[in-house]
Amino acid sequence: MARHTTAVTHGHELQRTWELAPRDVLDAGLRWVRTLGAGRRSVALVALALGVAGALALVAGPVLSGYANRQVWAYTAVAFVYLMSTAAAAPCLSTALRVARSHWRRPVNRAAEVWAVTLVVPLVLYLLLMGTLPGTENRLSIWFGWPLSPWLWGAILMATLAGAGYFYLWLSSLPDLAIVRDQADGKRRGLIARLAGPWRGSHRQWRMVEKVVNNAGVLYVLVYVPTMTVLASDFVISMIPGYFTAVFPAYFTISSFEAGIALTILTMAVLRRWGGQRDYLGLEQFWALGKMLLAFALLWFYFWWSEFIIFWYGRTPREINVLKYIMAETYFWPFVLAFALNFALPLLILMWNPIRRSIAGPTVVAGIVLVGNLIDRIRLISAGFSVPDITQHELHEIPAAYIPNLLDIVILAGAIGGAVALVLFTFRVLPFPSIWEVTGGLWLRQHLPYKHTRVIVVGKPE
Amino acid sequence: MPRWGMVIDLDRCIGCGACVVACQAENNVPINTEDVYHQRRAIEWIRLERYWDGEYPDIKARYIPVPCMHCQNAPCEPVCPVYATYHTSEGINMQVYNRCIGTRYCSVNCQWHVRFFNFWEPKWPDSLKNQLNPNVTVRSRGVMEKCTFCIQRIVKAEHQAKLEGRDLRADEFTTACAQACPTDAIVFGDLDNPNSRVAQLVNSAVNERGYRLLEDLGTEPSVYYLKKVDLEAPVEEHSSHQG
Amino acid sequence: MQRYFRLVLFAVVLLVVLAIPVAAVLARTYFLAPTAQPVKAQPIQFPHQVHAQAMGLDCTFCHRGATTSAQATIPALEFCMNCHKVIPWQGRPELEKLVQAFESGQPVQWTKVHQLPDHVHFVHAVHLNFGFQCADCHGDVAAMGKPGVKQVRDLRMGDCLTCHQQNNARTDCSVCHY
Amino acid sequence: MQERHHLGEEAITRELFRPLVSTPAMMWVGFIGLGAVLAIFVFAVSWMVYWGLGVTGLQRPNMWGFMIVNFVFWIGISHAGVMISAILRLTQAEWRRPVTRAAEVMTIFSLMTAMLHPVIHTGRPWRTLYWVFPYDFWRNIWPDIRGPLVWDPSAILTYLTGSTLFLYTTLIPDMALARDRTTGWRHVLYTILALGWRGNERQWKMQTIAGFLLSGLILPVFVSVHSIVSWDFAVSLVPTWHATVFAPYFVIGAIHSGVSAVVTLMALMRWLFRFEHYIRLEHFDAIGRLLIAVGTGWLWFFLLDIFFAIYPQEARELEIMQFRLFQWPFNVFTALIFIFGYFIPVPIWVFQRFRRNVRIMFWTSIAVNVGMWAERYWLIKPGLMRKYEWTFDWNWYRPSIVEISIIMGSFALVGFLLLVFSKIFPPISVWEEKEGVHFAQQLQVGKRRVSAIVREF
Repeated sequence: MARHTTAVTHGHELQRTWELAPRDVLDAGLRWVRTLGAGRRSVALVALALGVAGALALVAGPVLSGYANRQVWAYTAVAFVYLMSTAAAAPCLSTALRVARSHWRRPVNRAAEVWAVTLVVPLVLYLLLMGTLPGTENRLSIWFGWPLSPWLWGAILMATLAGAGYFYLWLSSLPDLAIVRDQADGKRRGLIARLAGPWRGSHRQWRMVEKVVNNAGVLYVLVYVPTMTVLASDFVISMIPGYFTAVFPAYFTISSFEAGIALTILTMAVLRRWGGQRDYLGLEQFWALGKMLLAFALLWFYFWWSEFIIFWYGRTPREINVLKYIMAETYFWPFVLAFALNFALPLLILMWNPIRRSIAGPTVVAGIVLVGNLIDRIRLISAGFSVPDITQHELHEIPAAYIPNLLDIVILAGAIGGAVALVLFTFRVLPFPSIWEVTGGLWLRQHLPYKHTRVIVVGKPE
Repeated sequence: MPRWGMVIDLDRCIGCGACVVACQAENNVPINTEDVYHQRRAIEWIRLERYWDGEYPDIKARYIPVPCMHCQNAPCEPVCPVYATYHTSEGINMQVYNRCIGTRYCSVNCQWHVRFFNFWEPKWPDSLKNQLNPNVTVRSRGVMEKCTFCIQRIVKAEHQAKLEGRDLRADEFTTACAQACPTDAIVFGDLDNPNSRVAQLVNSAVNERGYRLLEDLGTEPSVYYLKKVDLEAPVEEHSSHQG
Repeated sequence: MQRYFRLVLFAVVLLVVLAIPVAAVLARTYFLAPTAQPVKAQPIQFPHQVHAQAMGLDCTFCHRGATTSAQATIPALEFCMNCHKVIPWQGRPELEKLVQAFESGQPVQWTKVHQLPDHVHFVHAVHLNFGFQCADCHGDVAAMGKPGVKQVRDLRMGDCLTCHQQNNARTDCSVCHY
Repeated sequence: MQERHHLGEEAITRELFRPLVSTPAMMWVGFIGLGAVLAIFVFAVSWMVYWGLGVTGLQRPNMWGFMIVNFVFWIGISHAGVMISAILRLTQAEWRRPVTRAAEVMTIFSLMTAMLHPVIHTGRPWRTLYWVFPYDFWRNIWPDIRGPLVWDPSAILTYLTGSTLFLYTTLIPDMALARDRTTGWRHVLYTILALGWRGNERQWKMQTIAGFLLSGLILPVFVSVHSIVSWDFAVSLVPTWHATVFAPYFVIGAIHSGVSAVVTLMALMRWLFRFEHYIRLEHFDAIGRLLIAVGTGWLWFFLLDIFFAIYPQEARELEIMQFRLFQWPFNVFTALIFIFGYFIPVPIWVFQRFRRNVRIMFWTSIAVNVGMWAERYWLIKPGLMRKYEWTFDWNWYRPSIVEISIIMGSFALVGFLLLVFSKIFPPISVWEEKEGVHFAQQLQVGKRRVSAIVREF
């Protein structure tokens, strides 16, 4: 049969991963932990400086001008939502790969999970933004007049999400933290020792971690999806009068997953190029994630279309006004860009298998998607934050578009810079790739002779 | 090109039902027996809805005749797979019986419930067969039917005008329901012709007591209602749709 | 030949399968076309040739409704008898039938040649008023002799629609169907 | 923990072809029982076409009834086939092997059954056919492509064609196998169907490529079909129907009910044909895990639909929502949906012990489909009964005996066709099963022997 004989025809780089000894994995993993290197350190410092500038801009602009003018806060909200749909979505990807028990995921997981470390940024931003969220009386919201809504409940969700994220990240890196504890020099020892806790690698501990990591990931996803649903409603749907749509939270979540995958691919590309992870992040990973990115680009279109067709076909004045506002007139160009960058370009590029099966192809598309997602979020949040009177039942006149000023841009860049800085400094503590997972995979793979060729055999333990 | 429309003055309507009877006679509408009513399958191109205003004993009966609204942006039209329901260039929402296959989607999507389905083959007693209007198709089982604004009268008037080489005159003919209305509550005519009564009523009444049913759906009905003037009632909010 | 047998067989099967819908459409056109129908038998073999061609009568001389109403109308027997009272009819079987019908007061059950369905409302007057000739739709009836009048024009909906489009007439469904 | 028995190729062939040559007593019971219901179905349909839709319980606001609900249900079931065979084929999930054939066949038969419903549900079905085939070009008028009822048959027929091709492609090697082992009329039939399959390298390559291509191509169709079915409702202005979420919501609901139906089928095949060596507990385990994810996704969309229907606080929408959540009989339906559709089966599936219990899997999968049927009814009917403010036009819908017979008959029809199919074609893909045996390996890891799978990379 044809499929057997084509066994080892492609993925030469990949072979390398599975021929490595655990010692090699350990060395690679500890490289950045031992020394970050001058270039990378300066990148981290620049990112940190951006983050500080952003924080200052946040204080200079929105915080000083207060909560009365919601529009000033638009880009703070954009930064918050953008981080929520990229950095916070990436760990969901790692959960999905874990649950599906795919073996190629092993080096990828850490690249996705590490973004959970930035959850503190959106959490802080959310706490700041809470003041701009109007109360739920006299206007539509999904909270139906619950006490202290939306502030308290949103904050609880955000805090739970951050907690779940940090817990997931900590748990999935626990065995590696112990390795770092045992291998690293004195300076960071105290912190890491405390993080690694009583991990000794006993049989019981291993059994527990293997069981709990999956569940922690599932828990994270189970918190993430309702959080995004609530955010979609609080920040967009209920801010645009007459925007009565049930699919938007799903669209918001799905497009976040798309951006999360893109972010992971980009992280992988950076680690491969500058992190010396060539042996671990090869064609197999990029190819598989490229397929997923393509699938989610198609889903982006599907969920957008589900909403659009209903509004367009219903053509009540309420629906037409909303369409004009967020798609057809006021935010026409942002919408077109978002459509092109989130769906059209990724589809046109990734539909070709040779492009999918390369390093550069998925990476470029990942960059495109990240930009597209940002534009999409800018479009939606600006639209939501620019309606003067949100107590009306439908849009009677279409508000003007909100044009960002320099301060807004600095806030946005600062939030992203701060997140990147956090991740870069995390690499000083966490090994990459995930040592325990990659070596664990090495045990389960063997090269066996098969008919006229040699094939890889993958163990599937329960 | 005329744009046909109708104004129904609820202040004049006494709920006599003459319009319903006239319509049945004019348009070969099947006879609704008691059985059919119990099955909720009665066909009335214009129907008289009665509702109560107030609480007993201080209660008043209100009537509202409901024909097809002939929406300019009709929800029933795009959902028909075979073009059996169709918008003419004169603003009439037409039903082409022969084209209809009876998916009943138009009726599902019609919020005024003015589209009717022939669940059974319509039957007339022999004595009534000769009263059928030869200018109107007799519908068979399995097709939708609805108010056509008495299209046969429109076509006839238009042909007459054409043969005489002139334009249509304002109000030179009217529909069966309007013709039969004893209080002149129903007015039919060309909304675009400033000389027609219906246009004058619409233009003068829009700001006062004119409204259209379920206007918020944005379907642009061609049937306008003039609100009841209740001298005893306290001043109340103007409501865009009947409640 | 043996080598290509399967390929040829495959091609033939494919062509046959693809040809089925085409054949069905063509068959529908042919067998259901009104012009394909044989000439209908009439109770009296009325010679249009004699009246319209030889005598030069105008169509509307007999079909009087054509210019003023929807129906072209077939003249009443009295109308025929205006002339045929004086024209000898003895020994001419067709005319005998006419006179017999007139005398017994029984109308002649003519067979309709141009059958439009009941849900189609065609108005002769408007079309003639616009400037059409009878022959545009009915063909040269005056030249139709012995077997009787035959439908020469398709007169299915597509035909009506095309003509309406060509003459900038309205093509709303409600023009004919109500 | 894969309970795989070592089976020779000959043994696999013999066992999987068993239903073709021997008929268990239960099968006769099935044929006769389903056939009887089918006879009632045929009678009911003829009765309805002869007398007209007056014999149903439909009336003015309730212009669509049981048949449309059942149509949506069967379309939903039909989504299992592609979900199982195409997606799992593309992702190379090993556990798909024993269920692909059954799932695909179920797709086709349930699609055909579903298609039947809207056709007999029209006022003049003969017109529908008369105008569609052969198309009367000389009328100079075309179907209105703005109408969802035109999108519907296009999508469904494409899906039907695609999945038939897909099934046939995967059937060819088995047909050749059967051709070589049969005589008489079966030999003739299988010879024609095998298309001269010899099992050489090139043919296998073509077959594999065709399988992958069709899997990929059918996926968009798969999504589009139920989306379009949902738009039948969502593009209308009926409150609670006019919801943007309908398309993905219907699709995931379809997968939920369809995959559950596959579980039902797996259990039945295991009992009826004694395929214990092929449909193993690990397969129930894997499909159970898939169902947890699908079911939870469905619940999310279900809640989105409810919450964001209440959210605009429009009187019409609230009225219907209140009606269908709290008023008899729709409160029972609500409970059925929640309990049978999610809160009984999914918590049970969480435990591996239960996932590996065929009896429990069978009954939970039945429960899901009871819940999902209720869900379709719950989604479609209340909106029509309480459409808009016209209180004088509110009305109940009571299905007549004719409609009930048609619903019962549709189940019998699918069951009967499945039984007939399994008498003529092997209900488990023989070649895929053999391929799976080749891919399965054992691996020594430390002291343990681990099941392993040969993967191409």
